[in-house]
Amino acid sequence: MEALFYVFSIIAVFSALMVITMKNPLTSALYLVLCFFAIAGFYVLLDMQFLAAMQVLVYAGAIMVLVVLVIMLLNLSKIKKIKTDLHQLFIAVIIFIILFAEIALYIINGSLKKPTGIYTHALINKIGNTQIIGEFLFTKYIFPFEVASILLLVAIIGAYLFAKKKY
Amino acid sequence: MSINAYLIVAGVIFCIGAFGVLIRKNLIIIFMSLELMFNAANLGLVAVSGYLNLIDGDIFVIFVMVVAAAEAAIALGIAVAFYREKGTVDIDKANELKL
Amino acid sequence: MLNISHIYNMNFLEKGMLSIMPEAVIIVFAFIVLFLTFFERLSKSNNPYYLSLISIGFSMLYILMLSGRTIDGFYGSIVFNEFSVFLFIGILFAGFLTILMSNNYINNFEVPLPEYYSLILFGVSSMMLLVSSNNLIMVFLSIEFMSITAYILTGYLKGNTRSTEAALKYFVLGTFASAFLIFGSVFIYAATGHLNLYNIHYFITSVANKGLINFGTIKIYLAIGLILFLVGLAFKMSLFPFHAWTPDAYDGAPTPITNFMATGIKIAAFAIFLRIYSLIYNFNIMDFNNILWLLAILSMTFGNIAAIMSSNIKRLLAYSSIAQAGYILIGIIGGGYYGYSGTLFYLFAYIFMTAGAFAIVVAFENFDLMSLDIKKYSGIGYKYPFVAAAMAFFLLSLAGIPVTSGFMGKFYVFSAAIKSRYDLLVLIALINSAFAAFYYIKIIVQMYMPDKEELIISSSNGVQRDRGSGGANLNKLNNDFGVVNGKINEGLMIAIFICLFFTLLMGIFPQIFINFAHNSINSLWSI
Amino acid sequence: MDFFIKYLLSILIFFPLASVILLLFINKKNEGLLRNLATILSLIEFIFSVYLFIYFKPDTYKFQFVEKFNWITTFGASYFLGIDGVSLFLILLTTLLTFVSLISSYRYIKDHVKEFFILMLILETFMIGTFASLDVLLFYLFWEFMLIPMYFIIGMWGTGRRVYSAVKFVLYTLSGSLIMLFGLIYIFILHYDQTGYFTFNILRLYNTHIPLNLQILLFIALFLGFAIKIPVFPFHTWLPDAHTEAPTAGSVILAGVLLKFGVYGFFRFAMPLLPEATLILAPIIIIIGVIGVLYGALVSMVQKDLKRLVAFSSVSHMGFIMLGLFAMSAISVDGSILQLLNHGITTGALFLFVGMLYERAHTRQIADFGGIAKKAPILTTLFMISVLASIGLPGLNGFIGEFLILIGSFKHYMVLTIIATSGIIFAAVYLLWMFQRVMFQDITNPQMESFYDMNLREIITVLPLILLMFFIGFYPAPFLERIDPTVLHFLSIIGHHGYIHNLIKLKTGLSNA
Amino acid sequence: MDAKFIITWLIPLFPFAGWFLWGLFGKYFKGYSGYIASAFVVISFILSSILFFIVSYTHGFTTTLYPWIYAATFKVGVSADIDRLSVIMLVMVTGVSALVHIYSIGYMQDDKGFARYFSFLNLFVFSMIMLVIANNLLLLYVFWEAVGFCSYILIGFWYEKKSASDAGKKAFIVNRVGDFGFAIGVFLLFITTGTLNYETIFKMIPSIPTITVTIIALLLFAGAVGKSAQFPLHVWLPDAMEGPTPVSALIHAATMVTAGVYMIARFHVIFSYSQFASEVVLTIGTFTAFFAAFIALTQFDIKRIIAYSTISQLGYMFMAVGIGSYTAGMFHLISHAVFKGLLFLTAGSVMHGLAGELDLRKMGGLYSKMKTTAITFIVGGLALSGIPPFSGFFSKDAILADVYNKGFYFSWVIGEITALMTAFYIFRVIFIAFFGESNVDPKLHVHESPKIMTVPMIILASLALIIGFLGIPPFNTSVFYSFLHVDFKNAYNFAPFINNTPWYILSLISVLAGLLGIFTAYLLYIKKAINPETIKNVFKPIYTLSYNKVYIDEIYNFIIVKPVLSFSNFLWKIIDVSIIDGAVNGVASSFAFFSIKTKKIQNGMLMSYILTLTIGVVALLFYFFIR
Repeated sequence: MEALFYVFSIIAVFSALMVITMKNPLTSALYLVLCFFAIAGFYVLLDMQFLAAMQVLVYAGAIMVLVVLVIMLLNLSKIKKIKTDLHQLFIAVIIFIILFAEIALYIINGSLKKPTGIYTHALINKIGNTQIIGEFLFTKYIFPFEVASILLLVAIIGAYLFAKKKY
Repeated sequence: MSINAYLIVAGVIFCIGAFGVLIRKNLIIIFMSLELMFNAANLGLVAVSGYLNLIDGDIFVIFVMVVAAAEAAIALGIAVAFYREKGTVDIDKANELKL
Repeated sequence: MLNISHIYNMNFLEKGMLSIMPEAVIIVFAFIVLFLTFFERLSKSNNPYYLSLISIGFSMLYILMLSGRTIDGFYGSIVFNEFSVFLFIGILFAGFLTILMSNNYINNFEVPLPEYYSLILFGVSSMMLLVSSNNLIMVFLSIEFMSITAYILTGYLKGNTRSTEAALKYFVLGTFASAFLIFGSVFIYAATGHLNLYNIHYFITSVANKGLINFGTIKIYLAIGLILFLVGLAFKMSLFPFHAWTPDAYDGAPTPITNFMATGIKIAAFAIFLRIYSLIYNFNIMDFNNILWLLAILSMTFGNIAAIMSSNIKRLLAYSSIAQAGYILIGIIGGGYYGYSGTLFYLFAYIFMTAGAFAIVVAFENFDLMSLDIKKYSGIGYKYPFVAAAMAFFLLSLAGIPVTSGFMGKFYVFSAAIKSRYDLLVLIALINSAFAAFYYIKIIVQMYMPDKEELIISSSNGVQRDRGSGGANLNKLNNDFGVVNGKINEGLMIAIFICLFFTLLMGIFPQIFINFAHNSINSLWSI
Repeated sequence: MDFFIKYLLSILIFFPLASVILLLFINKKNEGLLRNLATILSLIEFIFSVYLFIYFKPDTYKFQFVEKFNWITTFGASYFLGIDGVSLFLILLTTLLTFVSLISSYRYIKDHVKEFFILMLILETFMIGTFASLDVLLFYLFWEFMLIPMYFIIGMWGTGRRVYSAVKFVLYTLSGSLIMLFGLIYIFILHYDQTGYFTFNILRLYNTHIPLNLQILLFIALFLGFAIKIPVFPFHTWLPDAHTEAPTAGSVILAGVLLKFGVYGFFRFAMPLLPEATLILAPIIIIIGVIGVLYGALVSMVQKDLKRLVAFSSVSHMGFIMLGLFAMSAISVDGSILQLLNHGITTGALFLFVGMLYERAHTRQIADFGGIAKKAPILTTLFMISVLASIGLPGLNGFIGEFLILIGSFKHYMVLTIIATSGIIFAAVYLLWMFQRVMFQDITNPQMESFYDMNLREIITVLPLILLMFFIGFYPAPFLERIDPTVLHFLSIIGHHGYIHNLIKLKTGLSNA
Repeated sequence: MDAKFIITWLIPLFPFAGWFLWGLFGKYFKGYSGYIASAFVVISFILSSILFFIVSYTHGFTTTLYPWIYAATFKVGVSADIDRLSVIMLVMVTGVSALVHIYSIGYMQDDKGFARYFSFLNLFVFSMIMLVIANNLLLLYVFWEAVGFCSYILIGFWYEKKSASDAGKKAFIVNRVGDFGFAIGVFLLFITTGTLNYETIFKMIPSIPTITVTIIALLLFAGAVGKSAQFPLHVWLPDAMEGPTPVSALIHAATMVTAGVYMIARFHVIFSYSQFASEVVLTIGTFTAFFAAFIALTQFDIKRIIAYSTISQLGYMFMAVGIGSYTAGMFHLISHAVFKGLLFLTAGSVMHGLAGELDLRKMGGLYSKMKTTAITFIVGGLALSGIPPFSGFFSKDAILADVYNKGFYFSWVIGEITALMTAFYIFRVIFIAFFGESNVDPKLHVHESPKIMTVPMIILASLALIIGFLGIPPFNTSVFYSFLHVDFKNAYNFAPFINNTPWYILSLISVLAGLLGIFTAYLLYIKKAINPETIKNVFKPIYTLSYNKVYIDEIYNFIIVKPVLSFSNFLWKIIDVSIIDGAVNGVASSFAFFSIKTKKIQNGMLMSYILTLTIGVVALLFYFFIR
């Protein structure tokens, strides 16, 4: 288990780094997919297979396909690369380091609340994570679920409005 | 595996995402960096949820995914619109609005 | 283990439906308006406009019917109480005024109408959801919902580079901030194990009651979580240094949408911040008040200083809204019964004065899209006496001169802050508002005291000026100074009248509104 | 009639506002009607205010014509009106000067006539409201909104750098009043902390106990607000600009009424609310006041612009008033209050005359004038009376006030009073010198050949003021007997804390001189 | 409402009414205003005389018209204190005023401001009457200033002339300087005694420390110095001659300028209580007497010479009151009022005849052309020189005798020298103007003045002849002394008589001095035995000093006026405009500067926005650590 965690971690972090450093957006996108897969791996490690599946379907599947589509559509991989400002980069690095140090310090020094929930891994495995998520989603979080549907509708309208050539 | 390790990984990915937003000028890559940040948060949520033996965090992840999808739609829409107008997705070209 | 039968309990559903009734009405109407797209004939006329107005009226009716109750719907995802009522009314007014302003303005552009109005309605409903949400998931979801509608509306003027650019900037920054928000909620969740605001509140209270020591290292998680969460909210409230989107997005967006952002989004963000702050932040975890203190001062100072030299009225109002956010924050910092009710009062007042100002900006933009430069306002005091007087009144209200709601709001929050002994803060805020008066007055000077020489000078180099700060993408140069003649349509007049009425009423007889705000705050605390 | 007397203050406050509504319905083009109607309405207002004088009981310090209605119950703010001997006269001054300045603007204001009269009447409402309110919040409401009509009047009908002046005026005074607001709110909160209920009732707030250190800080806050309004020496720079560029009516109201608010604020708010701080800081303020006396006088001496000269003379006169007020002897405070009226009347009249000169010669430079006495004997005579009143010539009003101030302050602040007294020499120098250069000597500027004398309207404009100058000069008793009980009561409020002051003096070795 | 009340208040009422009437309706009265105004003053004079008799045969009284200022503990009424001192002043003031009024009808006949002139003249009479009868210091101070104002307005009567309006202004301001001291004296008196009423104050004087009384007395004297044109505040009086001559006669010779003397006589209790103050009065008086006479020696302007002589004579009066001889001082005041009024009126008559010519060098031989004027002028000159039996002799000698007998020898010597110089300069005028060859512009038609002018002159001349006999030496047995001395019985006897030199010896010295002066003038200007030019050359520095009035004006200009003006300019240009206003504008422009700087943050670049946001986040997170 631990070994898997490290593998996933290395993949995730590496691919994340690649995403932001690659010059070609298409390459970045592919690394991003890799990263998503690594994260899905984490979900599996955490006994949330349903989420892992969702991760692969929604992110790696839907969203990334969309991204790649747009990259292709705009032919972005061909156009000359956009230069990064060195000055900007310098400040960004400093900020990145500080931000990371801060977050890391917080995480290392802090601790979570004592586990109090009833949904132990054993229970989840017993009932099945999909069923539990389903139950929650359609009872306790029924309303956010509904809102999410409207949100998606609005997003569709938005995408349609933006992408349309002319009204 | 300790929960902190998960959170550290989440933090690393989150920071990388933020770094990406800071340094890249390609709108698409910026968007992808943003997705990285969201994913880091998702990872954190799932890990915490698992640690606390709760489910709410996992549900949250689903909603984040939904939102991410919606944002993806908007982002790419905007990218296309922007590209149509400027012929590029360099955000430095978005410099009309300033004092 | 959950009891599935809950779902089929009529009482549960009824309660849930009741709790979202006002939003639901708006959403239903939004769909209806959206359906108009399918009918060529219907969508071209003013039908969406009227329908939207009607929907707001219906929603208002529901609110009035439901007001006074506290309804906890959908397992505590949503709570409807007096607090929501107060802000619903505010948000509905913001939406109503936005719709009123939109009519003529949006007809100037070749854009589809039903989508526009339905998006506004969606926006209104998302704000209402945000205000009444009681759960971090709901909060996140509604904020995103609200933001997405705002992104779309900001970039609504297709083919207008400014509009698209505004949407782009707004989107990138907004999403970036949202990432912080959600990352923050991870830590809050980790520290407390709850997503429900009340549960978090209970958890923190119970720990806090046992003494500081019991926080232990949880406190650190809670702190980082709250800080990151604050970033996400501060972004929506456009507090310095999370304000950067404000001027650009306000500038590029269609003016009615600017108004929508300035009024609706801002008060919704403040409302949810108030709710979350009073529930979660206000404990001994960390001196958040000091952070807010700093943010408030920075926001108002930055907003005011930046506004001084800006010559585009929309940008100016954007900076002013940053400054106003700083003032509103003072109420939250002041805290307590008076601080929070003062915040609500100020928010309510803020809607009308800002909307009023924007309504007039829209009115002149309708005549001449280049009229965003303040120079173009020269002499309109004589051409349009009533409108100019109303504009002056709104600006004075924003500046916090008495007899206006702006003064009462400021007075209220400042008193509350002094009551909690935030003397220096109030002093700085007061000095700030003295200097802020300068740029509000600058507009009044243009309207009523145009300098003839200045007119000549500015007309000679008007080209450069207009490129920098002009309005829409029209590149025709209008050398004729002052806004061209035209008639202000009824919708705008109604909007101006409503704003004027409330600004004046809240300035002179604020008692009813204060009572209202008090009730809301009471309900906020009687969980 | 009963009703009328009972709600007289409200009627006085809202009558001009009602007049504004009436004026709104009159066509913009019909300037004559607008002018006449506005003037008549302001005259009616003045006549109403005379009732105030008639029904005022002179021998009591208690507030009269009290009206009290709940307004904002949450803050304990109420619509609480009432006048005592001090505000009585200030209200009368306001109504009179408004009337006077309205007639004076018949010819001066040529464009935007309607707006002008409307603004003047709005201004009147707020000025009276400020004087009449006994509720701090209500007071502040009136106090600050007052700036706005004045701002428009300066900015729209002013001359030269009118916009600069108007904006400076607003921002400067606004800054002061906002800091003052801070102080007022602080006291309000302190009162709440002590008693557990909110109130803005000034009479209740008087009882707030404030620790000394805090009192001093709060006093500084209030001081800034009021001192800028007065204006006291280093805060005066808005005044010459505003006075100079304002139209005549604006200058008259500005000098005649608006400057009074600062002193009134000290009298009604700063000093009774913070008595110990007042006692401790009084010497410093008196020093500032005395500097103002000399400074204003000396700077006036070298002014080249008539209006600016009169404006700086205001600085000097207000210094006297500050001296009298903070010397806090019954006589000097009586004198200060009377001098408030006098200054309003006299400087108002001076501005009217300067306005008349400007209307005729289209210049305000002293050097451009000369020899006008020959052309306009009536103008000369009346102008001279005003100048003499301003100098403080006995028999005219200025003397009584100045003398009372000086004689009252002399006991405690001997040296400072002597220095201030030298101000009367300088007053003679700069005013007479100005008068000589403007009115006497021979005509050097050919433009002045066409100078014409005052017409009936103009005489009517200044006549009430001139008569008042003589009346107060010869028979100030009706004024003093009404002011006196109020002042004594005021001093007793401060004196109530006198024993604490003595303690402080013992501890810190502070002395009064 | 007894008779006394009515009479007392009718006296000022008439001139007051006159001021009011001519001021408002002067143009409807045309030339009649002069006659009616004179009639008013004559009525006042008659009433004063009645009052004089009432007081002579009964006793003084106090009467209140109305309460004036009642502010807290400060209570002052418009009340009159009628005693012998005030009635004698009343009679003098109204009498001389009446004559001057009548004279003015002729003198001002063709002037455009005829009504205005009488209006202010009446106002002056009113103020002077009130000053004289006031029973409290405030009222005194009020009319003290009021007469100063009338003086101002009448000096500047011909306002088109810059010199005239300058002179008026100067008179007012210099007077104000004196009044400044006077006012502070009043304040000090009020805070030490708590009242301004004469009676009360006088009663309380012994209970006040001497030093305080001295200060008070000196401060009050400062007022007198200003009003009575004593050194160093004498500069206004010569310039005041720009006004119409009757005004000079009335205000600047007979009445107003003597107010200072009257005031000290009135406050004899205070002054005599403080020996030091009295000595200061004496010193100033002595010095001024000499100083002014010295300047008068070389002047050519006829009116200025008389003006300097007035200053000089006032110096004598101050000498008198400075040594406690109040009655003598008052006596000289009365007699001086008559003969100096006479001199001015005659000088006016000369001017009238010469179309306003004042320069001695352009006169000469006028005796033949205007006999009445010349004779009356000579009468006045003789009185001034102190030649018996003219009034000047009696009054001046009364003073000098007292000075000598009280042991102030130095002052006495100066007094005698001054007497010599006085006789010289006035006869210099007489000899040059009325005798010798004529230097008059031949085009001028020199003529005698009309009756309306000469009659008052003749009356005054006769008075100058008669009035001295009221004080036939030895003075302290004379009618005048016995009449007035009663009022000074409360004075402290700080300067007792130490000599008992008989009056005739001292008088002889004085008369000799006077005669010597006249003789010298005769030698110089009639006999031409010595050429004045040679003397001029011999005593060049002294002559220049005298001719230029000891450069007092220039010194004042240099040490006061210019520094004040440049300091004011400094205050305005540097302190006000640059520093105070600059600070205010600086704040504004610094805000504008910062505002432009905000463009760096708000530069339109998304990158920098993100950076700002992130820095905010980092900073907030950092805050938790540093906390």
